Amino acid sequence: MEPKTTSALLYLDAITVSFDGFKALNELSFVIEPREMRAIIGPNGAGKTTMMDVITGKTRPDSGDVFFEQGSYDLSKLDETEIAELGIGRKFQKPTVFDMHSVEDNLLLALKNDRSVRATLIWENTSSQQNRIHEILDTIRLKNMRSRVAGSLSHGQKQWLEIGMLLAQGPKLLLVDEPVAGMTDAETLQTAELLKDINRDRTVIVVEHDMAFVRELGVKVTCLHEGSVLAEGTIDQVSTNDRVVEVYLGR
Amino acid sequence: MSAFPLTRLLDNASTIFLALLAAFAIAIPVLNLLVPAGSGLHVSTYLVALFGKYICYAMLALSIDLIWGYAGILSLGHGAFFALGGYAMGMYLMRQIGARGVYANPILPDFMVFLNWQELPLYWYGFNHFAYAALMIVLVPGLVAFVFGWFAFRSRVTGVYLSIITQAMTYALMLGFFRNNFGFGGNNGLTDFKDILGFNVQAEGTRNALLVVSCLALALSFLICRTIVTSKFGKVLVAIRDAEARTRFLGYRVEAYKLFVFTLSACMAGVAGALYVPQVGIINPGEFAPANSIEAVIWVAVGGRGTLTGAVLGAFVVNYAKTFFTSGWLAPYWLFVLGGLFVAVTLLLPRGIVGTFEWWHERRAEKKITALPASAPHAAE
Amino acid sequence: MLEVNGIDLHYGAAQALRDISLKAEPGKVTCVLGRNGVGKTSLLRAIVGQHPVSKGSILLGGTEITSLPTVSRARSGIAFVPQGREIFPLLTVEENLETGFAPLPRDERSVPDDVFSLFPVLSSMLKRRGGDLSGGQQQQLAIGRALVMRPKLLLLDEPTEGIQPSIIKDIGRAISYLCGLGEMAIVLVEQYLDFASELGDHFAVMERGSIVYGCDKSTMDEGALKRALAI
Amino acid sequence: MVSTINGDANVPFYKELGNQGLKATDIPVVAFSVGEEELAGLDTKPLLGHLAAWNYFESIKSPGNAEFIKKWQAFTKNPKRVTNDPMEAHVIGFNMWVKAVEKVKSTDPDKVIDALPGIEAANLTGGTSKMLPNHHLTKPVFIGEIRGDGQFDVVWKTKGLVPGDAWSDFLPGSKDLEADWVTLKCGNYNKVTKKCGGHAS
Amino acid sequence: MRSFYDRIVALVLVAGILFGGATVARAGAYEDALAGFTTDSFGDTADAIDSLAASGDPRTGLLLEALKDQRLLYSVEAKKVFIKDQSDKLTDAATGEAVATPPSDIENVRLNNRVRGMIDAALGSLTLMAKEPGRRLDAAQAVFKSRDSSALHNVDKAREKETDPRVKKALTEARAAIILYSGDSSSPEDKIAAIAVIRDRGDQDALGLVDGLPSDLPPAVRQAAASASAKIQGNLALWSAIQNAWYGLSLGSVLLLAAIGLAITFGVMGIINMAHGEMVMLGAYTTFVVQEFIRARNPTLFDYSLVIAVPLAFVVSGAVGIAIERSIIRFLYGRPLETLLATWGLSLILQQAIRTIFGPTNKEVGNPSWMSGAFDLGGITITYNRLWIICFTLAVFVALLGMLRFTRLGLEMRAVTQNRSMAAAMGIRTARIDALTFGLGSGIAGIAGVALSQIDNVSPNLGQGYIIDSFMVVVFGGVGNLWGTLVGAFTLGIANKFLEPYAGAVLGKIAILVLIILFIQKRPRGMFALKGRAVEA
Repeated sequence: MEPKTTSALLYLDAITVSFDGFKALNELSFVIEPREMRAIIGPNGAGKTTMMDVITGKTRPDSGDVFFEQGSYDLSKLDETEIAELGIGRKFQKPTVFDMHSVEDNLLLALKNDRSVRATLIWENTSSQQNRIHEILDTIRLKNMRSRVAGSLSHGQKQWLEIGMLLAQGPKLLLVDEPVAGMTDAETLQTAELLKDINRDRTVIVVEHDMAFVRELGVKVTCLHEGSVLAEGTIDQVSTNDRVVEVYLGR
Repeated sequence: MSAFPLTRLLDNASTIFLALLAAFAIAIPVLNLLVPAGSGLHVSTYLVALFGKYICYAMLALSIDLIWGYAGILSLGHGAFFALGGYAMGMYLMRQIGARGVYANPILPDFMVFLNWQELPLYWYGFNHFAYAALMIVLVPGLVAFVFGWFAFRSRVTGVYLSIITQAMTYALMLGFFRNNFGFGGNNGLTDFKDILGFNVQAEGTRNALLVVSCLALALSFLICRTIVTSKFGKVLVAIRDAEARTRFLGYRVEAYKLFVFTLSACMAGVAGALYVPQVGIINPGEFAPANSIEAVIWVAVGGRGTLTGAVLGAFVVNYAKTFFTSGWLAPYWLFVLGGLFVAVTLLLPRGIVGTFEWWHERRAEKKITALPASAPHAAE
Repeated sequence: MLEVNGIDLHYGAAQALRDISLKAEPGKVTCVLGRNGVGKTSLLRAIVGQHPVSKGSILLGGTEITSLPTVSRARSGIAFVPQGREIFPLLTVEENLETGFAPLPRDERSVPDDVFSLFPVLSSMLKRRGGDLSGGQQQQLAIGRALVMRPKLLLLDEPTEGIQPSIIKDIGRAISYLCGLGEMAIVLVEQYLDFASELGDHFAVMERGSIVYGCDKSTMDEGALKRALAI
Repeated sequence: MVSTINGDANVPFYKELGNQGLKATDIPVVAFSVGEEELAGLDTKPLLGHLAAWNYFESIKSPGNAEFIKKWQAFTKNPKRVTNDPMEAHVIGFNMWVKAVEKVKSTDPDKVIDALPGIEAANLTGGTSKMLPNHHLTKPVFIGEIRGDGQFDVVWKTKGLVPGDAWSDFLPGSKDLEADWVTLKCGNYNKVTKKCGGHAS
Repeated sequence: MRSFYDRIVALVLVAGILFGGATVARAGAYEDALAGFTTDSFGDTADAIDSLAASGDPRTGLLLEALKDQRLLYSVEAKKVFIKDQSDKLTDAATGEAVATPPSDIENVRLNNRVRGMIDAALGSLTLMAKEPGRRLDAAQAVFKSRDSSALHNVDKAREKETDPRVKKALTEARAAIILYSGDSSSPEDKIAAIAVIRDRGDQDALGLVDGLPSDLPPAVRQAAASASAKIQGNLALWSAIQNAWYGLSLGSVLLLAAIGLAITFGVMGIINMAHGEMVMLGAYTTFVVQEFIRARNPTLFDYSLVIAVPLAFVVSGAVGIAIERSIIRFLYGRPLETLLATWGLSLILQQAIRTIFGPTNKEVGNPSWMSGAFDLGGITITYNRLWIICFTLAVFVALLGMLRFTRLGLEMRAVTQNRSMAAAMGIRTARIDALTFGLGSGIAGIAGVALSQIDNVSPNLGQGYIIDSFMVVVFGGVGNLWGTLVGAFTLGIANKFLEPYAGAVLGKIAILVLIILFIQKRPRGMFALKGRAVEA
């Protein structure tokens, strides 16, 4: 892989993805600096989810570059596992947890650890692992649910559990897809706080529709439209951008 | 937390199962060898061989349960690994015949003499040594599974597609082993065995010893499976079964996990096949028939997939039923029964016998808890 | 047109609806409001027949439909625009619309002109596959598809969710047009008050599976409504 | 054309043969393993005159055969059910086994095997077959032509019973070999090297 | 053996021409010859045919036709021979009088290949100048095979009068064959000209003729023969490739036929129906029952048996399919692996049921006359049954495609398979559509069974032989795509037939299986997988 000289943690350049002639991403380019938090907004079908798929290796771009960690890794040549091991974690739009496992085991599986077959075979539970799981259970408020099977949690609880799994994974870059869907206002605020907290030592990309939540985060906003960047800036700059108003907010 | 090995390995059901197996392994030889033939308690040598066969089937069921019940890989070609192990054992037994064959050739098995072969093919070398054969019993199925799995899992062939190509695999092997020029006895397979490790395979003592060895192998396989499913590895397997993509995004190399467990399961099936062959006295390409593999899957389904004891129980129940039906005037109806079993279990008893029992047990326990007033209602949407 | 009388609904042991009663009249929009997870979708599923109720009754035009299966309810005049649109992805837009012919007698099988005048974008995409449409276009198609059935009762589950504001306006216009025709009763399930309050004639706010506040447009007290929604 | 096809695969083969218009008068097919049972699934009119070599045909007239056919059809409750050579072979084989068991008064396989050579049993074509020291039988050989009704017409037969030979007297690899389980106790005795065990040893 | 037959044929032919043409028929020769048929000896029968052919009696043709069709009977006691006509009436062969009460020991005159060959030859010789061109053609071909020089004169005479181009060509070739092998009576130029004629014929027989020439011929002739041989071989190689392609198409159509129903149940509905093969089997048994019924009641309808069987098989298999869907599969939607097991169980039950009812043996299913036989197309022989099966398969495919695309039922089927609960909410009777879709797939499998009964053995195991192949075709072609199934079936069929000459049938099959397994690794969704957002939405 060719090293790329960039200071960016994540560097996307002219990414194009098409399905049967339909361009989901069209020459999409943007960069995320280390320790940055970025909110991505845009109407449905703007390519937000496809963009996440490209970064996490689920979809290979037809053309364009995706580099991670100051250009040292070409993500378009790696698969999901390798990318996850590099330190990119993802929360899905629809919460996906392991339904048959307990809440605790879900976190245990996510916990940063050796992921090799050998390691999991000879694995033993340690108190430091237990402590970390306890901490996370506290943070995501599922402490008294720890031995329940995840399948029996409510929608909101699953959202939190998935965020908890992201925390346990301890990635450098978090991709968070619609984290507050189905949450109360208070929960939404707490989630914003939590993400800000995480952002202290990690880089975060949040995709969200909820403008109040985006405003609450108070970070740089990228608006996507038809697979490319339409506008970038603060929430105020973006929401007053003429083209954004035209296509996104309506006349 | 560090009281890991035994308590984690042996829950109640496992302990009961191992105790029963041990009792079985002791009781049958005693009742066969020490109780006189006239006594009502006497177990005939025919039954000893029959039970030995069941134990081998149970091991095959266990190996299928490990990948299907826990990792969600439904192999419709596991009989192939069973047969490969069987052939490896058969080759050893053939070489043990030596000059006692019909054509009295000390090197070449009868069928090769018959086909006018001049010398032993290279791949038959070494099978006169038991240790080598034992190695091959594990290695050959393992290697085939590894190569097959490496291709299949790497390209993420899953679900029914995987099932269909495993079926194609065993079918292709069957066609191959039917050919005389493959050097495995063609249509007739390998048979006419005389000795195993110097003991006459027909002798009562040997038969009992084989039964005990089979029980030991089953117990060992059971413990290996328990170790795996109770480890973190086992949790990862279940995670893969329920949400493969998610597991991958967590950074687990899903194909490596599947490959490991698939290969291990194939080795286990191979050992089962190897123990099966001296007890039934023949191995032929019919063992590769896709129908055999599918039948083995139903044992697991009947017993309860995802429960190791269920797999063993299923193998016993279905095969006992088969013996019962096919050895009398009911014989024409056996296929109706077997077919009905497939339909009934999937429709009415999807968790299988043990699974249903466990579920019912848990439900009762749960009810006791929910009977307490505390629990607040939560809307599920 | 629609009368829901004291229904309960359970998912296994969990109770999702408690003694819900609701009415919808032709030419009127009944809005069901509430945050996510309070049981709004469960209520619609009960009306459509996708999940059985454990108590109470549901009447359509005076006829009891409580125990009818989904298909029969659709055939007796209930059209449903579900959350997440649920367009048939591999059918073309035209074929998606034509699925709505099922309850109609053979000679009435045509797409009403209204559908194309309300959502002109559909007429230019008739041969495209439904799955290839954008979310907003799919939402319009889902509503159009429901209108093909000539329903007596139209159920809309969060039609604005994840949709760009310009299309939300189009959808709002469509709902008030349909309401103005005075032929069908409309039940609109919404999370956002702004959209609902513009269109609604009756309002019901749900919380934990029950209706905690109800009012008409005329008697509406916005403060009370907001309070009921906020908790 | 010599066909060594075995079993059900004969059916598609003969169907194709009939349709390709290869008449027996042009290229007769001689099969070693097609019998009445296989032909029962075929319209044999296009196959008139193709040949099969067997030790028995259902159409052979003998009291024993007539009785066997009657019993077999009664047993299968199917008046159209046909008989064939392998069935006859089993009849002879079973009767011989019974005689051998009566002779040694034991069902121990080894003893029965030793008693078998020399045992005689009636075959269904009117003769008496005998077990030879090489464990093969004496049997008549017939060549039959396929008839329109799925049966065979015997067009050639040996004068008497033919003793079965374990090894071909003509093939280079086996012409020196001989099987004799009575005096030599050997399945592949080499008459040239005077050794048991065959050419490979 | 071969040349022996040929000589006899030629002899009889010549005799026939010589004496048949003559007007003086020896009185009583015909009646004398009849005695030869009453001894139940092939030798006597052969002699009798010889004498009959020589007798020149006009009744000979009728008698030989009867003999050929096994309508000639004899009585040892009465020393008489009888001809049975089409309506089973007996006439005395000698007197031509009708016989009301035949003797009790009446038996068929038996035939063997030698006798049959003689009949053909004798009939042929009688008909070299016959009215029907087909019979003249047979006669000319008999001469070509015998290449007996004494027939040359008659062939020449016949050739002059001949107007039918095909017969004329056959006579020209027969003449060339005679000249080529006529010792030294013809000049090298004649022989070279003859070689040219044979070369243009270009088939295996021609190759045999030019390659089998004696080595003592003049160099110019030998050279011409060598170059003709090379040309014919080149020609044959080309035709053998075409032949392989044809076999491939034929196998492909069988695969497609077996898989097309599965493309509906598995490809469209996602149901793993392991009893699919048994639906095919039911169709084949329906054909058998229809034919049995026709044979018993009205044999003249036999040619229509398949036309009757096709809709019946569709109904039978379709009805069984609907019953299976309603009673089992509908409880298992969304659980493909369980469906697989349950339908496997069903396949065992269906097989055993058929075995119980019809017995384990093969059942005879005949080819109607329009599906029997073959015709030559250039250097290959095309059998009617294979040709019809290809046409039939394509017709079924097109009908199915049209049905799914243009009918209301087709639209509802597609809607239900894509989103069952939404379809229900649209008022589509999903349960009915599920059952009908499954019934359609099963019914098509039944139709396939009708066609397959024409080439395969009809036994309870019939379906088992197709199930793995069918799944391979559907998976290889791409699930959910009928066109993929079409291309997949023909690709596999042709690949199989081109591998066979190198690898043999079994190894070829193994190779195909391994190749498919490897292919699925590369493209897990098959050749024509549906792509795009539409699939994932």
